[in-house]
Amino acid sequence: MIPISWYLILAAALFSIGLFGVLARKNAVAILLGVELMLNAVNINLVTFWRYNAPAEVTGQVFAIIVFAVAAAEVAVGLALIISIYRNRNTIVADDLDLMKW
Amino acid sequence: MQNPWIYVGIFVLVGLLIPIAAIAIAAILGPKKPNAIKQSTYECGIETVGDSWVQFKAQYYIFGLVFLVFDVETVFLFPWAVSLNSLPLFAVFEGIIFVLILLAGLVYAWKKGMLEWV
Amino acid sequence: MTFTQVLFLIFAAIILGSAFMVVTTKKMIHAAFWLITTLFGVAALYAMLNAGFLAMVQIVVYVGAIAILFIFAIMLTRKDLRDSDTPLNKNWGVAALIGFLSFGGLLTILNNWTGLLKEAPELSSGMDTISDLGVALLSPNAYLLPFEVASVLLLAALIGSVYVANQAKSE
Amino acid sequence: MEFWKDPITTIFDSLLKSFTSGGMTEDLATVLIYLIGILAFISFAMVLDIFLVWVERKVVARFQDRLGPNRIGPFGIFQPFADIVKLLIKEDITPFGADVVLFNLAPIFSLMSVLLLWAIMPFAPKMVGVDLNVGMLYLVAAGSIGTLSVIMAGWSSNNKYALMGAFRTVAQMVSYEIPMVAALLVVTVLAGTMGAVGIVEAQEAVPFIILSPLAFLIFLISAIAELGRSPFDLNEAESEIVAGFHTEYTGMKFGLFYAGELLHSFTFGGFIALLFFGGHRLFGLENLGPLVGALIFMGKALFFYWVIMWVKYTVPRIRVDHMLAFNWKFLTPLAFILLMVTALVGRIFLHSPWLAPALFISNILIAWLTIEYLKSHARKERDQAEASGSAPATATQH
Repeated sequence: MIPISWYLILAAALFSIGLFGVLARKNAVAILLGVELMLNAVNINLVTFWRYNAPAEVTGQVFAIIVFAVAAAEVAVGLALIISIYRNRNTIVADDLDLMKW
Repeated sequence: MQNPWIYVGIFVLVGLLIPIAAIAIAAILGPKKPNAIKQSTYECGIETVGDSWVQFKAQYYIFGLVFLVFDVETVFLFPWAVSLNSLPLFAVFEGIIFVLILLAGLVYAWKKGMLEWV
Repeated sequence: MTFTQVLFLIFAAIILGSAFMVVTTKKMIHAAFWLITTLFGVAALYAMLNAGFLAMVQIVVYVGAIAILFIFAIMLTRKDLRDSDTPLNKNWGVAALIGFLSFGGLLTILNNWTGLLKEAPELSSGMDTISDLGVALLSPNAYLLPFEVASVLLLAALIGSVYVANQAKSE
Repeated sequence: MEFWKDPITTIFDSLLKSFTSGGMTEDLATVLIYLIGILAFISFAMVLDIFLVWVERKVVARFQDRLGPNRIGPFGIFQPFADIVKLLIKEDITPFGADVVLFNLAPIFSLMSVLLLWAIMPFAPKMVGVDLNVGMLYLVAAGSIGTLSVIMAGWSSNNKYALMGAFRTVAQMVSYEIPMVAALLVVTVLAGTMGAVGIVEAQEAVPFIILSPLAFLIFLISAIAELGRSPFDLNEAESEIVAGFHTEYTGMKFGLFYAGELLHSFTFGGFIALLFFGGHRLFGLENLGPLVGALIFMGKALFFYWVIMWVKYTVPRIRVDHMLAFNWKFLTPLAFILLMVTALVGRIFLHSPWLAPALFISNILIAWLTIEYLKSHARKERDQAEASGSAPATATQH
């Protein structure tokens, strides 16, 4: 059988890769892809703890479903903003979006 | 073998294997004589101009957006639908409120004219 | 090595490998397809954890909707970043360092935790997770409020993004 | 005769016995038997697919007042085998600039997304691959893999028409997925379970077509749209965008798309039979044994396959704006209203003998109100058009 640590280490690695993507990618859409990876890592943790600690209750699954809803909302608004910016400024390189920079 | 997903996993494997086998047999049996004309992109016989990077309507994105929100909604509704008969009548109204709130979003997009294909 | 352990390692390799490709590949559309591979791997993990409902939700919501939306957005914005450019910004070294530090930090925290080698308890047979989930989502002393708030959140996301996209269209 | 009552379990047990007696562990033996069973099952599906090609060509010929294939074998029944030989020995062309890996994966995924549906099809009690308790979500998930394959094919072909066709198809498939899922939710509410076997069992007394005829109509329309068959065949509108997302595909890869489409139609016929027409039941005939039940099920699936074909070859293609407006402004609100009413009525009349009549009447009521609303709406639109002096607009549905 698989000890819980395997899942947790996998989730930690996935989270770190996602974090790297968020910080290092130029393309704004790619940054959102990194955020998706991080959210998935969180969800793996939630489901793992549900399965290993309290499979009789559904708390972990409810949390995971709420995370799905949040991820969907984040993607919808985030991509709409990116498309809007692209239409107005004709770029999606995150570094070039510095209108608010002083 | 209490996990039914093992069966599904094997199904996915075999389901991948059979089309791959079909393509592989075709690749072995078929002739291979490529030339430039044959491999050019088929666009009604007219010379292809540029690559296939054409600009798309933002409209596709709007439909994708509305779809995404409703898709997530149905995910919430499936547990509701399964457990409906073992819950008090009150639960039905909770689900109805849930649906109505989202239909309000659809009405908003409709009134804003975002569902028109222009 | 038991059968399930080998299976886990295969899925873990798929998830981590494709996640690495997501953050490093040049072509954006490939990044999206690598993300889809990652998502399938995570769905397989959920199935291994006996959370079949979540595995299906993962595929329906992530692969069926979120990934499709990503591909639409990439198609709409790709005139900008040609694929020949480097996909990473100039601070990628620092970013990699932070990534390693976060992984190391998480491992340290895990290392100090005692419950690491815990094994999964047996599931009681005859358990219907979906029905329980529905009851939990709908009873007022459990998760009724998050359930309704989720619909408000989705409504807000829909209105907000439709509004923003509408601005973009009228430009 | 144990075999006639439960053929699958009998075969499984005898195989398991002979495998484990050879010194194999039980888990490994089970996996091996699954593998053998699934191989046989999918091979059966593919052979059925070949037969479906013949049915399709024969039926379309009759619709168009032709004879159809009639040279090879009696009634041309061996024609599809000749087609397969042709597809196998044709040259496989990959266009310049194509993304080779995705280009090859797309047809594979397209066929796999259809084959996956067969895992949960209950042909008869105890003749089902696996009884998942998330069956209906599994159906939707397999559909999203199909959507993915369309995007892959369109993008990797490096062809403008293929890409446009893929985008149209995807917009259509995702749009019509919403009313389809709502219809599935109605069925789930009625059955109280998501599993395919449970849904068939719940139709013991009354099939769901009587409890919710509107859900059946919504499911049928959105299934046709999901399949991309006429009148929703904008994805391969050959007069506009050559052949849509599979323009660049040749030989066996094209064959896989084609086979996937036909098998998909048949599979949806099967799902209509199991969701709304009681699966393997036919006036008590199913009591003769599971094999008879499976035959009845296949017959029903074939009938609905024929209905889908009938629609395809009778109704002309609709315009893309009408297609999307019909879905978002008519079908989706209607489906969700139906869901709310069904949940309410079904819960109030739970365990009462009035359940079936109440549900049926509420469905009729919703249908009647919808038609009245559409009538008044169309009248208003005509009046407006006449008042503005232009030619009377055609009555479009909104």
